[in-house]
Formats: sequence, C-alpha cells, structure tokens
Amino acid sequence: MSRTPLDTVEHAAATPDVELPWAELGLKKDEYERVVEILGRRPTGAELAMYSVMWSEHCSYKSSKVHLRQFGEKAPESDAMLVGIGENAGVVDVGQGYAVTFKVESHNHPSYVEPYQGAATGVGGIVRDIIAMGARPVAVVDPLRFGAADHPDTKRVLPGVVAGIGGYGNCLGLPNIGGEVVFDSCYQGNPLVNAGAIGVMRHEDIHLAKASGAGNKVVLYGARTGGDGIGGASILASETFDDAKPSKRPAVQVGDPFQEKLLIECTLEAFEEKLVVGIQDLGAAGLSCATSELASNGSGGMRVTLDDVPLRDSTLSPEEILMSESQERMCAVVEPEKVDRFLEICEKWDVIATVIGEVTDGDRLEIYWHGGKIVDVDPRTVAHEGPVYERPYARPEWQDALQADDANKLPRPASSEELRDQVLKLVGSPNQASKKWITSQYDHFVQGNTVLAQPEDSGMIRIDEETGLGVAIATDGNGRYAKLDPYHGAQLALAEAYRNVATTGAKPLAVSDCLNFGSPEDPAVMWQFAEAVRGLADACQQLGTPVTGGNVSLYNQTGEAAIHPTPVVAVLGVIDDVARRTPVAFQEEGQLIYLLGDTREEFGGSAWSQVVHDHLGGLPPAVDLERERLLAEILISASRDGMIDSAHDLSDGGLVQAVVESALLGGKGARLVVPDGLDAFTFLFSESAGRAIVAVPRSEEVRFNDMCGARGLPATRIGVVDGAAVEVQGEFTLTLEELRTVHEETIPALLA
Amino acid sequence: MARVVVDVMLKPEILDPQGQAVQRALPRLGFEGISDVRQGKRFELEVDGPVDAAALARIHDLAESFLANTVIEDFTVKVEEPAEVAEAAK
Amino acid sequence: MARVVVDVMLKPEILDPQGQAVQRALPRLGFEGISDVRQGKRFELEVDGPVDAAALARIHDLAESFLANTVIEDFTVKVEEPAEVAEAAK
Amino acid sequence: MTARIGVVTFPGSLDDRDTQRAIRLAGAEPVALWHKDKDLRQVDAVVLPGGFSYGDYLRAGAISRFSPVMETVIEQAKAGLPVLGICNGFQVLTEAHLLPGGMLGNDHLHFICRDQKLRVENAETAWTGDYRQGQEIHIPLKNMDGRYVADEYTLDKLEAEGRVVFRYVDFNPNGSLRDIAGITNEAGNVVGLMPHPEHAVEPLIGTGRTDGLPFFTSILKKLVNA
Ligand SMILES: Nc1ncnc2c1ncn2[C@@H]1O[C@H](COP(=O)(O)OP(=O)(O)O)[C@@H](O)[C@H]1O
Ligand SMILES: [Mg+2]
Repeated sequence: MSRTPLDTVEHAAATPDVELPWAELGLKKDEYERVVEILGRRPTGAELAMYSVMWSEHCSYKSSKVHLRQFGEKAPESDAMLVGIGENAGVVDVGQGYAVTFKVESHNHPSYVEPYQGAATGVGGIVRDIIAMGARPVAVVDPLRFGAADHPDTKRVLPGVVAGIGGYGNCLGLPNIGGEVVFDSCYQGNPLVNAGAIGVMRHEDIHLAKASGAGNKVVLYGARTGGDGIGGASILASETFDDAKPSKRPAVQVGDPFQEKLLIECTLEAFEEKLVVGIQDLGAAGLSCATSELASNGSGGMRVTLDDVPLRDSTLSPEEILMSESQERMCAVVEPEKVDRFLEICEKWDVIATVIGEVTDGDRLEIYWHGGKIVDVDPRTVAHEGPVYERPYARPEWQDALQADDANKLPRPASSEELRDQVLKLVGSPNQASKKWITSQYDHFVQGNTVLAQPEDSGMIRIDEETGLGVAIATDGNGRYAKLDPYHGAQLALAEAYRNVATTGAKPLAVSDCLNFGSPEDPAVMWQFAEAVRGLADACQQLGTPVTGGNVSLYNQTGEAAIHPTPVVAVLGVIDDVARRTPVAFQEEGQLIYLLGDTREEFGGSAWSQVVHDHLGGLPPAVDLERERLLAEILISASRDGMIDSAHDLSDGGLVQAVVESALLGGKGARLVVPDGLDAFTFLFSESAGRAIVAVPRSEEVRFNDMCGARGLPATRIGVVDGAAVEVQGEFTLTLEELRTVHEETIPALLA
Repeated sequence: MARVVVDVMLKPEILDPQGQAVQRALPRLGFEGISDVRQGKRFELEVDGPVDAAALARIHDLAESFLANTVIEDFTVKVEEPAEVAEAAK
Repeated sequence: MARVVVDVMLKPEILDPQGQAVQRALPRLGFEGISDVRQGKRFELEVDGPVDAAALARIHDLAESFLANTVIEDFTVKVEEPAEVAEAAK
Repeated sequence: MTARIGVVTFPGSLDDRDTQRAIRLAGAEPVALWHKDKDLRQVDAVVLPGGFSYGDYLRAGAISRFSPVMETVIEQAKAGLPVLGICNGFQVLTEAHLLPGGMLGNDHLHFICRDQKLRVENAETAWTGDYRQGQEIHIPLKNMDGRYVADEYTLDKLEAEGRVVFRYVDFNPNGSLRDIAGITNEAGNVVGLMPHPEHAVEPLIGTGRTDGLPFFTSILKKLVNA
C-alpha cells in the first residue's frame, strides 16, 4: 500500500482525487464517504487503515450496538459493579477489598483456519484484556462447539483447538477450570471457540484504558510488530468465509505464550509500583485500536511516532504497522518521571519496551512517519463514533413450523428395557459423554488455588489464603434451545450458568457473555440476535446479575446456513469460604437424594430428542427466574449450614444424566424411586429448568426439608446413595462399570 | 528404498517464537555473529519403491495437505542422495 | 550472509511418537508405500560473515552443546548453497 | 531454627509461588532466587520449580540450564547441596547433566493433567525421608514432556543402585521407560521427578490430598537435624 510520495495529511488535502482501496479494506461506500466528511478531506492511507479496521463489525459492533444498549439500560441495581461495559473487561466487587474482572471472547474464525494457533491466540487475547484492567489472571475457561462428533473435519479442528488452548493457557500458568464441549452439525465449518478469563486485584489497583495528563509518555511493550495477521481478527471475523476477497484472506498469527507470561509479570510489577496511568492491550486492530481508544477515553490528545515501533520486519508500511495484529503487545501511559523505572522492569523481564509517543493537551490523535504527519483525527470518530446499523430483522417464517413440531409427541420408550437402552445411549452420546480426554489436556492445578475444576458444576478459585474467600465461574449455552426460541433460549443459558454457580455454594454476582450468531445481513439471524439480547437483558435484570461485558461474533455461517443462535453466558459468583463448597460427587452411602424443583413434560430441544430421534422442534423448557433465584438461595444456605454433601444441577440430559455423573464421580451408586405423579420416562429425561439434585446426610434431613418447605421450594426425596449401580426401582439397573464404559470411552474413540 | 525429506518452516512473515528464543540465548552461550534463527520441522519419509516424479508429486500433496498448514507454513520436498543419507547416519 | 542448517533428529533407537502418528495417518489420507516416518527439528541459522571452517566448527559446538541434546538426539550441520536458498525461498 | 529453601524463578516458571507456599506450610523458610543472579543467598537447599521456562522452546529446560543461577546450582549440587527438580525443574536437571537421561514429549503427544499414583522406591534421599519405602501416594501430574528416556545401560545402573526414586503405578502417563517418575543422583542429594508435590499440600485444594507435603518436611528435618 505504500506509495511515493508519503501520503501525509498535507498530501491528502492536496490530492483529493486519489482513489483509495476502501472497498478492499471492508468499508462500504457510505462509510467511506462519512470518513471523508469527518475529516473534511480524503483520508490518508494510514487514516483509511485505522478507520477500516476500527469500523469493522468486529471492532465497532455496528450491527449489534443498538441491541446491546439494553444491557446498560436494564442493568439491575448492583452494589457489586465497579466497572461496567465499555472497558476491556467489567470489574466486580467480591468483598474483603478484592475485585474480580472476567470476560469471554470468541476466536471462532481463526480457529477454523488454523485450529492450534487460532485457539491459542484466543486465550492470549482474553488474558491481555484481564491484565489491562490491573488484575492478575487466575483462571481460564473455554466454551467450545464443533460440528458433528464423527465428521472428519471435527477430527482436524477439535484436537488442534484443544491443544492450542492448553498449549497457551498451560504455558501461562493459568488453571483451566471450566467450559463446554458441544457437537452439532450446525457448527460444521463454523466451530465456536470462545475463551474466558478471570483476574483478581485489590480495589485500588483497577486500571482503565485512558490516556490523560499532557506530557505523559505512551510506552509500547512486548513483542515486536510484524506483518502477520494484518487486519486478521477484525476483518476476518467480520465476513463469512465464502465472500472473503483475496485481500482478506485468513491472516492468522502465531502466539508466543512465553512472551505473554513475561508481559503478565512485568505489567503486574509496574502496577504494584504504581507506574501506570492508563493501559490498553493490543488485540484486534492492533495499534489503531490501542492508540485511538486510549486517546479517545482520555482527556487530551496523543502524538505517536510510528518510526519508534520496534519491528520484526523492516519493510512494513505505516498502514501495515497500524493494522498489524501481532500478538503479545501492550500499551501503557506513564508519567515522564516514571518512564525509566517502567523500562527497567521491562528489561528485568527481557521485554522490549519503547516510548512511541505522548499525551498532548489537544484533542487530536496525530501519528508521524518519517517526519510527515500521516494521521490527524479526532480519536473518538475512530474508536467510538463508527457507523451504527439498525439492521432489519424479522421473525423467520419457519419459526412457527419449528415450534409446532412438538418433541413431546415423539415416540417414547415402550418398555423398561427400551428405557434402559436409551439411558445408556444418552450417557454415551458425544454431548453427554465425559470430556475428560479434552479437559485432561489442561492444567487444573497451577497456582495452587483451584478448589473446583472440571467436571464440577462450576470452577472455583480461592483468592485469599487466610480467609478462604473464593470465586466461582460457569459458562453455559444451548443453541438448540435458542434456535427454538431465542428469547427464552438466552434466558435458559443464563439460568443454567447461574444455577451451576449456586450449586457449588457460591452466590451469583455478575454476567459476561459471548454472542455467537450467523450473518447480521440476514433478517432472520438479526431477529434471533435481537431476541436473545432482549431475553438476556430482561433475565439479568430479574436475577439481579448485571452484564459486565462480553463479545459478539457474527458471520458464523457458510453460505445460507447459519449456526444455531448461540448465546454463551458466563456467571461469576463469590463464596466467602471455599471450605464450604459443594462438589458434584456423591460422598457417602446412605445419604438421601432429593430432587429440588418441578418436573414437567419438557422435551423440546432436549438431549433425549437429539440422541434418540435426531429431532429438533417444539418449545424449550419454560423459564421461571423467580424459581431459579429461590433454588440458588436454598443451595447456598444448605452449603453454608452444612446440610448437603453434594449437589448437581439438572440441565441437558435431565435427571438421569445428573445422577449418573454424581455416581461415577463419587464411585457410589444410587437407588432411585420414581416419585408419585411422574412416569419414569419424564422423571429421567425431562429437561425442566430450575432443578438440582442434592445428597442430604440423614441427620440433616429434617432441617433441610423444613427449610425447603418454609421457603416454598418443592423438594422430593427420590432415592438414596447406595451400591455400585444406578437402579431405578421397577425399571432397570445399570452397573457403574457399564455406565463408566459408555460415558468415558465415547470421546477417545472418536478423537484419539 | 529412498529417503525423501520434507522441511516445514513458518512463513517468513510469521513470528517464530522458538527460533527467537534460541537466538536470544546465543550471546549468553558466547555465540556471536548469528543474525537470525528460524526453527522448523524436518520429516524423513522412507519411501518403498522408486522415487519418481509421480511419487514426488504425491509427497508434495501430502506435505501441502497434511504435514504443513500452508496458511502459516512453507515447505520443501527433497530426495536425499544416498551419500547424504550415509553421512547423516554417521 | 550465509545460511547454515542444523538438522536434529531423535536417535534411531528412541521411540518417535510424532513420526509414528504421521505414519499412522497416511493410509487414512490415501498414502501408501511409506514405510517409516521420523520427525525432527530443522534450524536455519543466518551467519554474518564467511562460513569458513572455523565458523562451522563453532556451529558444530553450538549444535552439540545446545541445539541438540546428544543423550537423545543426533544432528548434522550443513551449509546451504545459495541455489538451495533461492529455491527454498520460492 | 528452620531451614532456608531457595526456589528459583526462571522466565516462564509457573509453580514458583506454589512451591514457596508448600515450603512455608512445611515449616521452612522459602527464599526467592532469580535466574539472573549467581548468588544463592545462602540457602540450605534449592528447588527448581515447574513451568515452561523459556516457553520450553528448543527443549524443555534446555535454555534455563545456561542461566547464571544454574552455574552456581550445578557447582553446589556437585558439592552436596540438596536440589529438587519438579517437572520443568527435573528437565533442567537432566539438561544440566546433574541427572542422567533425558526428557521427551509424552508418547501420546498430548499435555496430560491427572491425579497420578506413584510408588516411593527410595525413601532415603534428602527429599523422601518422610515416606516409607514402597509407599503408594497420589500426586498431581501435568506435563507435555514427561517421557523419561535413557539407554539400557543407564537404566540398569539406576535400578541397580536404587536411584529410581518414584515409579508410576497402574498407569504410565507418558511412556517413560520402566515407568520411571523420578530419579536421584549417586549421592542422593539431587532428586528430579515429573509429578508436582507442591500441588498436594492442602486438603481443600487441587485433588484434596496432601501426599506431597512429606517432600518438604523431609528436607526440613534433614537440614535441621544435620
Ligand atoms: N472445553 C472445556 N474446558 C474445560 N472444562 C470443560 C470443557 N468442556 C466441559 N468442561 C467441564 O466439564 C463439566 C461438564 O460440562 P457440562 O456438561 O457442559 O456441564 P453443565 O451441564 O453443568 O454446564 C463441567 O465442569 C465443565 O466445566
Ligand atoms: Mg452443571
């Protein structure tokens, strides 16, 4: 792109007729015209590079913005929220002076192109968001979705993705404490690789991405800037694959987790010495994003000398330097008298650090190259005032037919024998089978604070060794439910993650989300998106858990075929003493198993309908958020007062799946009795929401029952922990050995 | 039987953290005068039968579709001369 | 400037699961007639100045003490001819 | 009087803080050592912790082995300083030739994290005195390059001299020859193993077992009684 003479601001003003490649850079004609209008002249090549990456779907949220506003508008009153949407990640107060930041992001497109590096750099990116808030990262999670488990491409993509997430996260020393693995042919060609991270800091250490204080220096530190991934995440994630033009060919970067580990350590050391005024990580859109956001959020302007950026490839043009998405870089704003100390710390950790500019008292972002001014913009127009689309949306005409195709009418097992076979089939189906083959490739133990990790209902990390204060996180999403009804599907995802956190004994506090959808240019997809956001915002309001941030991934589709709408929701909870966490595994024979909540005939979108009938239709389970809240309160009280020894939430696969998991994990069986008023099939397979099973020591039974009765939560005694089999009285018995075999051998057989 | 070697290296514009780590360690080991290090993979394939044009074409396909991910890597295919084989075996 | 290549391979008696994994995958990909695959590392060193005997000896030392662990690996050192360099750069 | 036990931080070390915590829980005083310093700050013993020092680029432990701190560690280990290498630390010790053999990638080619059963084969080293000979313990294992290899002669010699300190039981997680999980040098002061005792010192954390604590109490007793 580099032209001679240098395309300076002056030159641009003098040569209004020069044609710029705005279309190749992904801008629409009217968008380009707006740039010209904002500047009052044609942009320089460098300015065009900045606007095009920053105005891409990925960076500007231009299709989703109008909907996402609801998360702010409907945000519930919450004392916990310290930093809300709009920063690198939200921050929540968890008590005792601690604050926690967490966020989930997608790296879907790059992970399809280069599974290992795509997934690895996804972890790298989310972790930098966490450090940028001032926090020490303490754990990661990885909600994943792939095509059909037996599809050959899944065998290419999945092992690479898992190795990449492990390769990066393990090397950073971050325990992986949760996630999801879902197979569905709708994700064929569009795997969803979402990655989340949590960080912990003291309240006073919260940092923000803003450049203020004229004269303060802008320090770029970390890896050298190279020509890899130019426009990668931003442009790649803003298009479907089939319309990728040559200039937008997949640009994938290679991650260097070792470099990132050094970045973490030197950043935290700089924070500790209070050397940093503002900070921003370099992710999608690289320096374009970091400089314009820092300047835009701050009080002054900024002047940057691009010649000072350390390069890996000396032939890069200024446009390329501005667009490069080379990994493992950060940008800090540092007071002049502290710069030396900052550089010293970088040097200690062998991290390259360079002053590339300073904060000015104007309000312009000015960038120089070889002595010429190549960028002179109002940074807000780049970072925050990009285009906003009110994309048309419409409920697809097939939605009615889909909902009318009632799963409750599917043929049910006719005999105990058939019921038993279907249980085995469910427990061994790829989506319900043990994910140990995957999760054992992740370090769960590093940092020595992991209280719960896979396969618990939520991951839990101790954050204070003295008091036992801890945080829990769970991520959930169910594309099948959301396809049937995006509004309630999104709420069910939230409800499940919320329930998972409460099941372990932690109090749900706040939400982050990753919204994975097809092309926003399709009104049906846009409707799904609008409905899901509305549903999630409404539910967060009702549950009192504000959305602190998140990520939108659109264009997950191949040709006409979009993925199921897949809102993935992460809920963060707090527990004042991790010693009272509740595990999934049955602990002791003789304990009584209680089912909490109401069971109805609800099979729409269920695992049973998928596994046994390959069917998707009807309505998803009903949502009752008041019930979810009550259930959570009971689970938390029961853990606090030592009334239960294990608990497991019920979700896909229903009760039988949960009982089998608790039994296999504890190495102890269960004898179950079908309660009055329910048939065995509904009892075992229904996916009614708002339910959990708990194991109650006999000595606690009266107290526990009284508590549930007093608060109006249905609690039904359904059996006892016992023996080496799961027995449903009058129906069938399955030994733990049989169950373990089908549950644990499925995934290795498909992938190893 | 002949040996065909496929060398797979990251494309020049792609970051090579491994090569860089080696290079950065060199001065500490007392090695000067090496301005760049790149680290890649070497595959030694023992081919039954003659390594004719058809066989090489197939190995080329193999390298392109499997041994390398051409989004980030380049590769070369070479027949190793018997002399070299002997030397390498030393 | 010249390029010196150091190839490092596991000693023949040591199990090479990576090579084996490649080999096992070949039939699935429709490749027959490859009886063994070994996977090793290739280092490309860009040397400032002439690659004379002294320089090569130093690189040999480097390979022996650092690039390879001779408890488990063998290595070879080669100067890459300009022609090869040109070809590889294609 | 208590003992001062140094824990080296290399760039990319991950379990250095955890190891310090384990040392503290055992009643000794952890002392942070920095890879760029040759000075061992007069510690009575040194632990090389787990992690991915230098990203494990080139080979696990290969670059760290040339760090300034290792110059002193190598010298003093030869003079009898007790040294424990955990995981990456074990890899550094083999690269530094303080322990024989070498470490390669797991035979299944994946990172593996699991609660691993081990048998204590030698309860007489500086680091294993608080175990019983033949005792079976569970210690978390997590690594990419955990396959211990050496030639037959070396393996026979290690076994004959009782220098195999730990063996994997029931399941070999990485293809290590003769199920070797940990070994010692001839003098018994230098021990290396792949599993992570520092992750098994608190009942609530990790796998919830405390089978790793005796490593740290063993050395403490040895040093204090010396
Ligand atoms: N990709 C993954 N990474 C880490 N943990 C995972 C992953 N996939 C599943 N898990 C863990 O496995 C367990 C079971 O997963 P799942 O059935 O999705 O849980 P739930 O139904 O309770 O949401 C959970 O502990 C979950 O965190
Ligand atoms: Mg759950």
